Amino acid sequence: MSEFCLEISAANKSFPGVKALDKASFRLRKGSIHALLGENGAGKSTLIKIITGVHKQDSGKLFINGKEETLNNPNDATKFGISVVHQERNLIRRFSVGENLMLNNLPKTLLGLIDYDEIAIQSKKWLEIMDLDIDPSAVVSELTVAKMQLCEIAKALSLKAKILLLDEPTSSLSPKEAENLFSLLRKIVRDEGVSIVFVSHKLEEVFNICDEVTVLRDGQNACTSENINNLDRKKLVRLMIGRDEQIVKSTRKTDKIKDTVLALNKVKTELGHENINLELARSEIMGLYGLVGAGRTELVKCLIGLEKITEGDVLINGKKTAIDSPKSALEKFKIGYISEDRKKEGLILIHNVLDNTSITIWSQIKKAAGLVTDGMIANKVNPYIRKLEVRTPSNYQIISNLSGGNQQKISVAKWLAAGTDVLIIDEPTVGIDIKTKAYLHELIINLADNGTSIILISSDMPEMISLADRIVVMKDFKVNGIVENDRDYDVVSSKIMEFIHS
Amino acid sequence: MKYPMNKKLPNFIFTNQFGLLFLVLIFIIIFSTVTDGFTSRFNIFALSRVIAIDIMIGLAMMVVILTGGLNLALGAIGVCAAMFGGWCMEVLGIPIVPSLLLTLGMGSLLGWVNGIITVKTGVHSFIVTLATMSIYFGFMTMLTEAEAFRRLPDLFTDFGSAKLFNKYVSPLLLVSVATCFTLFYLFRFTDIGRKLIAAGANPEAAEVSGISVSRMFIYCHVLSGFLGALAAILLTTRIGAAIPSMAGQLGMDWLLPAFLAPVIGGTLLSGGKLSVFGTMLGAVLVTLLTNGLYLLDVGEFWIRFFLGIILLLAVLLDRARELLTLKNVIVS
Amino acid sequence: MKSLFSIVALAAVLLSGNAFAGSSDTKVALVPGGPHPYFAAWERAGQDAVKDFGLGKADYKVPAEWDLSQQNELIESLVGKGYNAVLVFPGDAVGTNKILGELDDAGIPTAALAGCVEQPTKAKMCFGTDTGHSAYLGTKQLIDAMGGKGKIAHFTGFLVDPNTTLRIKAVEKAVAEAGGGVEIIQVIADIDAYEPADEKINAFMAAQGSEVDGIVTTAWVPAVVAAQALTNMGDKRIKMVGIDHDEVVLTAIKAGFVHGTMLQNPYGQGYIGSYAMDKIRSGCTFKADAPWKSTAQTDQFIDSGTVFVDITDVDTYVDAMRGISLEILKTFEGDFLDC
Amino acid sequence: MNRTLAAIFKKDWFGLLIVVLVSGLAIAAVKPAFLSPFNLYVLMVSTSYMLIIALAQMIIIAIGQMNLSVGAIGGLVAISFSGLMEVHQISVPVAVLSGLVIGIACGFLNGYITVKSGISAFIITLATLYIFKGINLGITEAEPFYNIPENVKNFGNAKIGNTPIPFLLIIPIIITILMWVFINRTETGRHMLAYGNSVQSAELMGISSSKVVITAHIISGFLAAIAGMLVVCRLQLGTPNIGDSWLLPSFAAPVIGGAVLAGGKVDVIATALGVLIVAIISQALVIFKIDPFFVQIFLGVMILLAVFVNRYREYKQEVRRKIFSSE
Repeated sequence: MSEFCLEISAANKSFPGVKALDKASFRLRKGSIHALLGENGAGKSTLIKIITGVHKQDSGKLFINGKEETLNNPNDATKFGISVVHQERNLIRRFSVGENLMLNNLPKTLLGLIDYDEIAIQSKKWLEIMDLDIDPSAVVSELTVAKMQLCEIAKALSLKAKILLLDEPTSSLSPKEAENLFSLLRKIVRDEGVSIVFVSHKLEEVFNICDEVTVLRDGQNACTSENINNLDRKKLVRLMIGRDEQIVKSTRKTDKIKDTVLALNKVKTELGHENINLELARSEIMGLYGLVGAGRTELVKCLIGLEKITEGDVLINGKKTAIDSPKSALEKFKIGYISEDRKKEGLILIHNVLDNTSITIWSQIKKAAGLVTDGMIANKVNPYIRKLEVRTPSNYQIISNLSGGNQQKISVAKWLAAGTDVLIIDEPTVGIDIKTKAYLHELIINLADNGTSIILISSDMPEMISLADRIVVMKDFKVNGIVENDRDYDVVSSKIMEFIHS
Repeated sequence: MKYPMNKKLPNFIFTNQFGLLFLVLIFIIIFSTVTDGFTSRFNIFALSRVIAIDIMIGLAMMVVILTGGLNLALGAIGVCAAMFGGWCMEVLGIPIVPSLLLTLGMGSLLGWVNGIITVKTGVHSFIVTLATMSIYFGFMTMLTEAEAFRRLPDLFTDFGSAKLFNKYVSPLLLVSVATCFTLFYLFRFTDIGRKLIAAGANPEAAEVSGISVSRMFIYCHVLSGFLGALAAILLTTRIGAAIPSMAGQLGMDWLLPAFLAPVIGGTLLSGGKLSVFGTMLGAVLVTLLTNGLYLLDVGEFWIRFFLGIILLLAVLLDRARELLTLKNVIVS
Repeated sequence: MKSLFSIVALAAVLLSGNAFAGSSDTKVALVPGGPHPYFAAWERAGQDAVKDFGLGKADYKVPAEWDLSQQNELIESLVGKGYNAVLVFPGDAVGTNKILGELDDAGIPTAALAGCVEQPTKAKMCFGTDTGHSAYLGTKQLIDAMGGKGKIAHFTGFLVDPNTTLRIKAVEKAVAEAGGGVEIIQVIADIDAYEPADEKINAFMAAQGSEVDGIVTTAWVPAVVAAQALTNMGDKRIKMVGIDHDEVVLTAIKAGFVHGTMLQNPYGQGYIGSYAMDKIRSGCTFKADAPWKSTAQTDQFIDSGTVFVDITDVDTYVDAMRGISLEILKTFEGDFLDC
Repeated sequence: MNRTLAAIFKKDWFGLLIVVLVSGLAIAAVKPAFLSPFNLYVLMVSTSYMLIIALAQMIIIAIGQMNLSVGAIGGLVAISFSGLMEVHQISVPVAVLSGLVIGIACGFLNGYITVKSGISAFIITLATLYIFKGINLGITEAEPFYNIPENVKNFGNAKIGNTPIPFLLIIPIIITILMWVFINRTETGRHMLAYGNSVQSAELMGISSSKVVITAHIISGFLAAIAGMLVVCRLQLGTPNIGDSWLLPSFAAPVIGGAVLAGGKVDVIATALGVLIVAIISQALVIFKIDPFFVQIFLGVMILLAVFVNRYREYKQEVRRKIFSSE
């Protein structure tokens, strides 16, 4: 038996048009947490797909516990105890937690029928390992996202997983939940003899829990199984992007912020927000910070008219107004919302770059008889597409063929094109590689400097502190406190934490 | 129009319309060589008229499929509108043009009802229109007692048998083709058209992007009703009377052409992607095949069988084309 | 199938009876409304007509579906193929007129067969059964069988078919004439498909079976299902008059569960119809003073014979039919045609 | 105890059960004839095959697809079944068996093409609908088969002892129970629902799409076949028209039973009650001599009502889901 439970040597994989992997190698030491890093499009996801048997490498070997194996489909991978927890939630929402955990090998009675009591018993065991206090018969759709995540890991364990791949596991978790997750990961590595491949864009996390690091760049190894102690953030970033990272440090003067453009006054919503009071000034960046389920996204959704505001006033430029739909939010009040959920609410994946970027401006630019030609659109949006350096072969490229980073740029571009006064930006950099992330940060600051007021929702504390002028801390659908951001990380972050736990 | 459309011409080869055009030509060649009378003036004229109506029916369904829904009540709407129009002309003695406008209005109204119910309840339009189909048709039979309106103005009914271009083509076909171009303009070159498509493709995203999706969906149903009424008008001029059975029991005889044309034409059943000219070609293909099979003497009882087989081949072929073209897509 | 044999027999008789000479280029298409057993006899009738009257062709062509547009498409394609005379069971009593007119313009004679089109029409004649009249006669028979009094139920077909309305009216007429003794307690329509017919008719039997004394059915499917229902119930009290020659109905008559049925004459329709078309193409015209019958729909109607058959003559109905067919054929040219 | 009660209230079928009982009693109150043995018999007969037809559609709805060819399969089996017995004098059991085989084959064809081509089942079954019906007409040339063996006919009419319960109902009851077990208590069944809930998730969990889809379509074909043969037993003749009128009721019952067309949510008991409701309604229409013109409207309105009710029950749940699922 070798010391590596999983080993890939000199794997090549190309798709029509691109060489996704170029002699990439990867070694996972038994009982270790191994970070797999790289910019989007560096080949991470391809490597993962090979490990999980979704794709087959064109050439190169794959060893499991030192034995060479071939994985023809995900089931093979599962047989070898490899299982993956994806970025998207992959539970059956209408099924019970227990059934989800057991779905691949449902316990049966003598008659070969499903034994639900047994399901409860067995699944309970795995839930306990994850310190999850949920009734196995609870329906998944009623869990919080964080709990769903833990359930997925529990499910992986229930499959006797010895090799666990976590793809951006914390992308929708609050720091606290993330920390809780990490301690659990350490625990299962220790107690269950599991080895973990950890994919993330948040380097803090990598330094937090990983033992070894493999970095891919353009399909090749920038480093292989490097011990974490020999690395620091700077080195790691250079390995990933091939140059040093420019850290955005906002030097904005908050004093020039004056007149209020948007104000919430004792607002109560259908979704359960209580007594929300907020003021947003022109060219201010207001951060909304809070744990999952604190009601931040819900609040802005009520604000733009997707959900109902039941009591209280919304004042825009001092005038009392009722926003009944995103349509009026955009057309009457010039308020825009960049959703956290790119695929669902952000973009139309089956449509092309041009249509996605221009969706917000058709009514603006139409001529007589509603005439809107591609030409007219291109004139309007091309500047923004260029400004954001969207990498696409043509304006007619279908969005789903673009990389995550470029997709995110498009979902931002369409709101820049709309030229809104107030822009609500929800988790702008989740799952975005460092280069694009830095770029988007600069962009947000420029926007604000040029007079746009911005509401920024982010669970990424450093991001929040480097961008926001004021940070509103929410908890349980209420505003717990507001922190003036003097850009001193330690001070501000501890203030925020106080409000969260108060 | 395949939407979203790629400007580069070579890609036209990979579009659904090209495949259809190809098939249509192939079958025309086959039929005109192996059957007698396919190219006869009478046959071509007859074809042009059937095609005209099937195109219109196809378009009427297409605009609802765009929303990812279906309109089972299409036939019922058509018949109701036609009967209403016939009543206007025969009983009320309203002149032709206003009567036709009223007919179209009735169609749109019934479509609007479908839309409202679908949007307000959020129930899949399949079920909603399944119900309204029975309701509309029931009311129609009840009010008309299944009596046809046959004393329509000659000017109106003659239109259906008028012959153009050296007696080869029916004016009905011109109406349908004109409608195609209008719809093409709507969906390709107007803000409202683009919004309709966006709303159909991804309602959530469209809503967040400031499009009133429910309004768009209602528009689609209204448009469907309107086109359904238009198809019914064409059919009325063609059979010279407004009769309750013109679309069969519950108007369900329309459903097959209604689905075949858009589906073969490359309209996505999940919504957000349509092809006006594809639908047109789809209608042409299906009508061509029926006609050809009748001429081929395959034995009438087997015609359905062969239609089914060919339909299957057509969609499989189209699927193959898609997979082929997917290969030129960049992976990233 | 028994019915087929009987038709063969009938054909033979007709053959021996009349030998018509001469051959022509007439290509007749016999087009039913859709796939339906009623029309099966037309195929044989056409073939015989070709043999006996020396037609070029007389083919039985069935639309793929019971649907007016399908029928029109078929007819148009047939014309394209060179058929020059069309006998058609109108897919719709009104809607079919347009295409008949167009065929007429193209110099193709047409006639409505088995059912009529409403006037004004370009059809040379309507040769078949006066649907209204046969419903009327059937009801009369039923009322007699019931001894002139009692409660009647009427089962019929698609409401959207104008003939259905005619039938309902005809039944009402017959009942009205019977005076106060008879009343219609229920009309069940829209049961041209077997499953709903079975459900509705049996539901009726369950609810009203004890009250109702007679049943008249004026469409094929209801007749079959109702006959079946009575047979299953073993009920001989309720008198029933059916329509057409479906075996289920005939057997039920023999067994005494059904009082009788109104038979039509599909073979004669196809046979004589083809003959007439040929004559017309060879230059004959209908006399001005032809002994037309007139019906609710048309006044150019020739009765192809409607016979009421009950237990006494159910086995010999073929002969009865033959008799009528021969009658019509003998006198047809003399009475109707100018040649 | 309270929890189980609450659970029952939540069930889709509970409301329907109330509807059935109330409407049944109401009709009986006005027309006692409604509860007469013969009427109950008729009610159960029409329920019997409609039940199977509805289940044949339901299983496909469960995986988020539609099967437009249910009726065509039923019809094809019906005429093959009776044709084999009449024309080829094949013994009843063999005829039944071959009927089932044909049904399964048709279902397999639907499933296989759907999976392999990746085209929506709606289109595939639309095409096969034509193919199956075409074969049917091609064989029969629209002529029914009449000579059904006596024992088959008897089976279609017999009652159990002197109860009003028709023999015809036995098979549907058994099948309904089996279907309930299959959907709720077997791995394949659960996998189907999982697939209906989310194709992507199901595949990531290693559930094989082709297995699920093909199995579902095979079951659908199998059930359609049984329904077709039951109708033959009932009508005592094999007519090509069998199945023509199945499509709408096959959807109506599951939908009234709260099935979600997008897939992943079906309820066997609720579907069965849905069938019963439709049957009761159409009987009531006859019993109360409702003007035939009204019948269509009535059915339409009923489907709408059912839908509204289901929506209302889901509404509050959704608001809660909104709060949790986002962010």
